Amino acid sequence: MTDNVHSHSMTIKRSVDEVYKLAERDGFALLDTAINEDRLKNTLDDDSCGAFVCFEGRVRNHNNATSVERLTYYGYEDLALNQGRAIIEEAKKRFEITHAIAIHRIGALEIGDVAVWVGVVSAHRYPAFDACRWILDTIKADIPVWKQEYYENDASKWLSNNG
Amino acid sequence: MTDNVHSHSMTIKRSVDEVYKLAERDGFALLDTAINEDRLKNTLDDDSCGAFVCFEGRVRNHNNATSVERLTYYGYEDLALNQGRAIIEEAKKRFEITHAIAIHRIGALEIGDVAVWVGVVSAHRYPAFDACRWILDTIKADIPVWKQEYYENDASKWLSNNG
Amino acid sequence: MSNTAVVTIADATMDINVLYFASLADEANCQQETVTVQQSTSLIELYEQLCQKHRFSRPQSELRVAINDYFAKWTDAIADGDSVVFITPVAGG
Amino acid sequence: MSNTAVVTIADATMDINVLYFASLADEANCQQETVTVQQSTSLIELYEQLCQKHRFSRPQSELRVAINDYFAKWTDAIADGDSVVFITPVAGG
Repeated sequence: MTDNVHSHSMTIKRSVDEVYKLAERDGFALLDTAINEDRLKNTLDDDSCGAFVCFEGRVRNHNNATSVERLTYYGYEDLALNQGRAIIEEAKKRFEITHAIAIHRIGALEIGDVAVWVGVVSAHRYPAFDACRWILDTIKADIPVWKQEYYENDASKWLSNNG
Repeated sequence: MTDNVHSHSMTIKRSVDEVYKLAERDGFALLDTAINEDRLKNTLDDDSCGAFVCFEGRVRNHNNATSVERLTYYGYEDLALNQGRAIIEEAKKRFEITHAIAIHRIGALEIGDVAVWVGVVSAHRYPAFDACRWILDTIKADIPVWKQEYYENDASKWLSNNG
Repeated sequence: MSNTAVVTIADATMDINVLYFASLADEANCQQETVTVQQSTSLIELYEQLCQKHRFSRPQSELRVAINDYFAKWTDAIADGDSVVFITPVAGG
Repeated sequence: MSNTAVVTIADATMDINVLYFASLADEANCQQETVTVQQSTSLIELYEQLCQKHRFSRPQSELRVAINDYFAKWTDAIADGDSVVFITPVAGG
């Protein structure tokens, strides 16, 4: 029943190929299947770049002291894409980087699955570290994605990054 | 002729499998062939970890304004392994991380080849970023690896990270 | 302007397409609805009206708002045909 | 201690295995050599002697030193059979 009112936010409107093309063009996309990290990394290959930094956010088997069985991410795709594009544009202004790509996955995820991937390439190492961290923080603050964790006793709850 | 006096520092004493076993056990190794990033990443898989941060240092096609054709890294293997093990131990004391692995490649590298790989997993994201950066900085400062860049006009020179 | 014209404007309405996500979708028990409101209705007034209808537990102060798939300010005006989304605290990453 | 004993100690030597890397290997034109030095020779004295032999361009102040595959202090003592490496500024990463 709750699945019904959330079905629009558990899948995306695009094909997988369209998602990777969008990620390459705008630097951000939502995806409703497993993230192919190698494909994203290859997109970032650039002979002028000495530094590649990436972050993978994976589903943990616990949150604080509670054991997590699985979780589901929900996304507002059209706003996420507009906001994500703006975040990557801003990152390229703030930091001396060549390119950056971030993808957030939505739908039902298992323990160990990658929920978010951020990769940055730059000539030198510090801007890549700084930009990767800033993009991740800004995604967590501003991208309209929500999650529900499911626990052993079958209860679930909506979580929030900002309390 | 110069190759002769450097031959001991262009190859390592261990097999590839031994290198990855050492990297898993001590968190650091030297390798004289292409780095298999997926193999290192898989070694770091841990269901309790929500964050994976990695850095890849790749051979750039330029250094400052000079066009680089290729370069060669030379390593003092036994000291590098002792020092690398100490660096990873220290990182685990300084930062709230679960595990970290770093590998430095030696020998002749082409543009785009990965020279150094550092991966860190932790429950939360900031310690993984901080530890990855600290390990990389400390490797660059303390691991006995040297490099010679070769330029278009066939000249080469010894480089240094610290002037 | 004639008095008649003023009356016409006051009576005019606009249709707003509201999408719901996360806990608001649970509480509204729907993904989306089209609501007809007075033309001068502000975003804050729109949320108040929907709060009365669906008994949302989140106060407006805890939410952000988007118009036509871009984040907006609560003071931004809305127009007939606009799509509006109230955004509860996000939880990506 | 007798005078004879003192003379014996002063005459005693030790064999140090020196490995060369990077520019020092170029200048020494070898990877490794075993040098026989007076037993009380310090690391700084050892480098000075090898500098005279090979005309190394790096002053000792720019180098680090390792004994038996661990970084050491320039004030650490060396003993017969030790392996010593002078480390020019590194360039990893």
